[in-house]
Amino acid sequence: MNAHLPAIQVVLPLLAAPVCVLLQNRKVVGVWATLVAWASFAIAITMLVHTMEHGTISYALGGWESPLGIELRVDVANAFLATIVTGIASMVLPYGPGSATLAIPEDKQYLFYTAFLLCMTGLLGMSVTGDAFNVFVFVEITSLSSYTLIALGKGRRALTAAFSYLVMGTIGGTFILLAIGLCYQMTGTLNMADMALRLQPVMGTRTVLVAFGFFVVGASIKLAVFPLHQWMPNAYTHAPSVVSAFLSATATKVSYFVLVRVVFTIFGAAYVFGTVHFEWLLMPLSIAAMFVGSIAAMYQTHIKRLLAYSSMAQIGYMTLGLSMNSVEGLTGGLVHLFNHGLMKGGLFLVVANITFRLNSSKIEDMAGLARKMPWTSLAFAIGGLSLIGVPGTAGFISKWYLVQGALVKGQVWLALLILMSSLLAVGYVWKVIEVMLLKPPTDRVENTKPAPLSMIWPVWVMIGSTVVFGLWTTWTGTVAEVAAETLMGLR
Amino acid sequence: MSGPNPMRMREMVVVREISRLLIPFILLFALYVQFHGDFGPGGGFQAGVIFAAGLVLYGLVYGLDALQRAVPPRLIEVLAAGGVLIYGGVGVASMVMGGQFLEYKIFDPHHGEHYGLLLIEAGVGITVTAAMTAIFYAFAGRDRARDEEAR
Amino acid sequence: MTATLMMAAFFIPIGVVPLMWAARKVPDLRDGLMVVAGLLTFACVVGMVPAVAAGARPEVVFFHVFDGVPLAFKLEPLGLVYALVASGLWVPTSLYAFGYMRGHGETNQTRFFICFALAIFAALGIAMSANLFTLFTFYEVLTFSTYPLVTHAGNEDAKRAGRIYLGILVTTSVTMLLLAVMWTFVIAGTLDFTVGGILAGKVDGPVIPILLGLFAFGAGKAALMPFHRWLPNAMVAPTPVSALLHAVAVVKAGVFTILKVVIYIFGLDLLYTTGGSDILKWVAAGTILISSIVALRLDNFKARLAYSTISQLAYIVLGAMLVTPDAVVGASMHIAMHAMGKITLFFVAGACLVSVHKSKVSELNGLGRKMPVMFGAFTVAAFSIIGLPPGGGSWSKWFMALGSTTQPSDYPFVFVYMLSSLLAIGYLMPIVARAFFLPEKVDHGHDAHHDAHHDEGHHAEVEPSIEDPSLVPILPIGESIRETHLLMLGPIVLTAAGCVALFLLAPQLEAFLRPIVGGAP
Amino acid sequence: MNAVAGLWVYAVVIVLMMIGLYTVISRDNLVKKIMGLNIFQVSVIMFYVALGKVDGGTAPIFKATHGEHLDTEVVFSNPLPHVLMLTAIVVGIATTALGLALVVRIQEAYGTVEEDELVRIDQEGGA
Repeated sequence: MNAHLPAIQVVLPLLAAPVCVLLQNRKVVGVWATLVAWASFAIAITMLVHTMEHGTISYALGGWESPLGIELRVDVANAFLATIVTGIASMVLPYGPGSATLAIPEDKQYLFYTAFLLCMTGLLGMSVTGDAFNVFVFVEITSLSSYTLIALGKGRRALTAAFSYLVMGTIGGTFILLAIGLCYQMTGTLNMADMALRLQPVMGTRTVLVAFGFFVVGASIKLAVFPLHQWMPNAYTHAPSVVSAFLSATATKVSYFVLVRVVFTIFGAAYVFGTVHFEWLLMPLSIAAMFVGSIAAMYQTHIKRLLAYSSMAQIGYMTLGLSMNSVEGLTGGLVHLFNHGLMKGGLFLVVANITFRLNSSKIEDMAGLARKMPWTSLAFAIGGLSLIGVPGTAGFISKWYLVQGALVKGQVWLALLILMSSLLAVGYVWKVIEVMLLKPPTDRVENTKPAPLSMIWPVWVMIGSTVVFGLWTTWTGTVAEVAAETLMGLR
Repeated sequence: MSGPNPMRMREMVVVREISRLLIPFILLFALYVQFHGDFGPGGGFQAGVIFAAGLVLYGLVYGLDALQRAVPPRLIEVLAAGGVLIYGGVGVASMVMGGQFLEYKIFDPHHGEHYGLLLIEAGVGITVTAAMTAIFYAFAGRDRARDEEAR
Repeated sequence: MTATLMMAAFFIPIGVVPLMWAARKVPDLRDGLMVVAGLLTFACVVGMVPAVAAGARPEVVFFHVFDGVPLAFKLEPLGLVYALVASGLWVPTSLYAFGYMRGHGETNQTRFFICFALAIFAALGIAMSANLFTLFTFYEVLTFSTYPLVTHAGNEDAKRAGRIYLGILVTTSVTMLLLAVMWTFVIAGTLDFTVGGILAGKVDGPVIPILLGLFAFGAGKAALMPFHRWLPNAMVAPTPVSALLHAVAVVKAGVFTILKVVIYIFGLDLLYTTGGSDILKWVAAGTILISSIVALRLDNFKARLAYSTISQLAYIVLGAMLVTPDAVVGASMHIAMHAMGKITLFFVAGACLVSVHKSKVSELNGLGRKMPVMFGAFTVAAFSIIGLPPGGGSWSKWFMALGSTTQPSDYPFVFVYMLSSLLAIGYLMPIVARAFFLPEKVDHGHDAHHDAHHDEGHHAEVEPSIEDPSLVPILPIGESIRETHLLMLGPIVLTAAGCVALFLLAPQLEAFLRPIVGGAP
Repeated sequence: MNAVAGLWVYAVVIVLMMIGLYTVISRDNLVKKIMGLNIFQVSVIMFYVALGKVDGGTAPIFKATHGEHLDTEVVFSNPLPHVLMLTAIVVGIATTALGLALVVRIQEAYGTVEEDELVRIDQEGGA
């Protein structure tokens, strides 16, 4: 049974999505989608345990062995990613779209779940596939469904946000497609492992360089690497909070993984860092993202926009980890991928709670909220502390690995920059906390009441796990380390 | 202002009559492309689009209402979902019978590939037809849908 | 057994938090719970003393967070002294706080006391940490749990003070302390506190002073200049907070960290032989003198005490940087001595504010004759801070001065200690003199009250003053003698008595602390 | 010479791609943007199609030879890139449909599909 898990992982949400259309009833569909997400989560965890113990699972679709057929290939890194995607989904789905946040009537809300499950299918597909063209297909499945999900947000700006994301995303996706074509031209194969092997003799050619360039730019658009991030703040701001929670926690993460795969699996560290010196491009951009994102976040008046810019900065940490070209750095990047997924997902859910009650995402409208919605506010505070990277929270773990990566290379200045940029997080997190804690409540806040329990528990599961994974790192640190070693070919 | 105007179309007798003649052949041709997909050029994608083109032509000439009476929007949704389920179902069936996902050989050592492919392409064809028609519905019926929302 | 006590002491302060939350509707029960928790914690800590004195070093490892970096606790004499101070002063401060907070009719009392308990929890975590990672973790917990206390008033001043407080403490700890911790880890491969240090033989050259500097300035709670600004600003907090947190838990966490690092990370030998701490000695000496001089000039009572604290903290840093056994032991003793003395002074300052609405030194004329018990206690505590018998501070200062006579290049620091004692007389004794010997100003009552309020604005010192019948004098010994509320007076007398007790117990304390520098237990 | 002549397809691809990208970037009209996007995608599809085409190759369908050996002399085009493009075309259609749907909704919500006007309306309208 274990041998079939990679296929089931993708097929389950894929087939569950049309079932949503058939079921149609909003509540039934909600329960169904949640159950599917939980089942997928169980599958992902099983795969993770399996790969940790027995190594890579390879699955030949249709019985056609690689490199001829399509191969699903799950090593620790892939399973880790699938765990994140399904884990976040299983927390976000029970939350539901929160009836007030969607722009479509209730009798059409089953389509929300359909799109959500398709998005999950795409993300999982990207996580587990070993085939380059498959990556493109799943990228597009993810993108198309996420444009839809974003456009479901209340207010007309969701539409323009989704449209600009669509334009950027399509260009990114097409770049990836072009890059795959160029690689295919040079190698005659689409299997990533096989491609890596066959690229070796032709590494010096311009075609390969161009292919690498298109790959990187394509993935970077999806990942919102500075300065290709413009689509992101608008998209996350105007999407329904639940969607922001899911996409910020998973979509950019999976794109990061695609980039990592491109760098380490297809082209190899020797080429990327030895010949092309990709780090000379990526490291400054990452550092710029860390600072620009955090500083921009400080000036936002809407909490969702603030979180979106913070995401941009946090993505900077991840790409910085990649650019270090070391096990510590990549571990930091991967751990942060997980941790940031947890905390940003949790924070967006907190925001969903707040906007559900206040019907506003302006920071100034949250004055004195700590008194009226204590649990929600406390969750925000803890999530915020995790963004800052306070010890005892998950954010600290990622910072630890990244700083260690810098120090091991003797780059004290880089370590200092990482730490300084995390200080900027104090600025934008505290801006919100101060308003919630110290400002006298406005009328709007006085008349509100705490969020219903059904909306609080998923928040606390996510936020609680940032604390759990801030102390107990066996599943994150160790797995990420193994994943990093696997990706770098050391294992 | 989107979608055809049935009033003007009604006056175009030539278009109406030619369409009436052609539509069955378009649909038939779609089926031909569909079922010869494993021997010659063709397959579910192409067939689906051709089939949908026949439906769209009907809609354009005789009006959206007439088409939706023949093929209700809900049916289109169900078909779109059903096609995917057929596709996935074949894969799952092959897995249940002990093969890999979509390993048709498992059904029958000699003709398995053939049967499997036929089913798969049928699924694809149904979904593509439904999807193309759904797109047509969405755009052509937008005015009406907006009026409903406004109400 | 000792390990059990240790864990009990660690978990009681946090364990009481949910109970207090549950009892938030019943203030008496909630406050009672906190006192009981305080007593239990103190009992546990005291219970560990004999074993540790006998050489036991109980250790508890929770789990490994990173490879070779566990969240672990280990008790040694220095940590135990800090734990004793933090837990021992918790109860008197709680009692004082009940009088103060209720007297003031403060809002959000549950939040206040919960954060209070959390701060004590964090302080105990710091005291008992077995490695730098654990210490850093609780160091940050302490920072964030005290933020709501500092900004308790919730007005613009409090908000500004909160920003400075958090800004400086987080900036220093993240950019310098954390960097130093990680650097140490990369160099040494471990972060465990080890007798003799873990860096010996692994670093040399300019890395030593740089790393030590990162630690010393990074522990921003030690308020070493130029990172001292948060301390006077944090005085905007209610007085019990100033007292416990800014005379005891928070600031001592900073100097405790520095002592721990010097003793157990670098090791005295390494620093002594390489002279790695030379620059920091002068920084500390400069801080002592400058802040004492600033304190001389300040009229605001709490602000003067705040600058006195900065100066006294620098004593401890200087003692640590001298890296001679005597100086280090003296510095460790001074943690306890200064805590006991300074908390008394703050209690008195708060009582003046609440009972007679005086927040300035120049307004205290003649108060001593009205409130002889309170100002008597103040005098005893002031002696301790200055370093005169019968205050405990005389002993710690003696050992620190003794420690600076080991090598000729350290001789100037003997004079620094002496000179700063003189300055301390200069800024503390006028208060005593005014209170007891100067005649009371004539126009009291409403005008003075008003003045006090008016001036408070300038010193970020706004405390609501409500005439509460429960606060009016309760010891009507004579017509003119009207002491403050018993809930506040009691703790004041208790801690002042503690100063004297520490003076008498100093030899035992010194013997207890000797092993940290390699002496026989 | 032959090499350059043989590469004319790529020149076409590049020109198309640039036309597409330029349209996306320079046009304010959202519908035109989508058209640009389409041209851009088509250029990549052309690239793939050219990739699979072998000079003189026929459709890669085996003649039924009743068990005899296959004729190895026949040159086939590589079917794989062409098949892949089937998927890419579908993706293109889906993107276009979704994009146009968004344009319709934007037109309804804002009354315009010119990007500069949208930006102006958003800035004036605040939220």
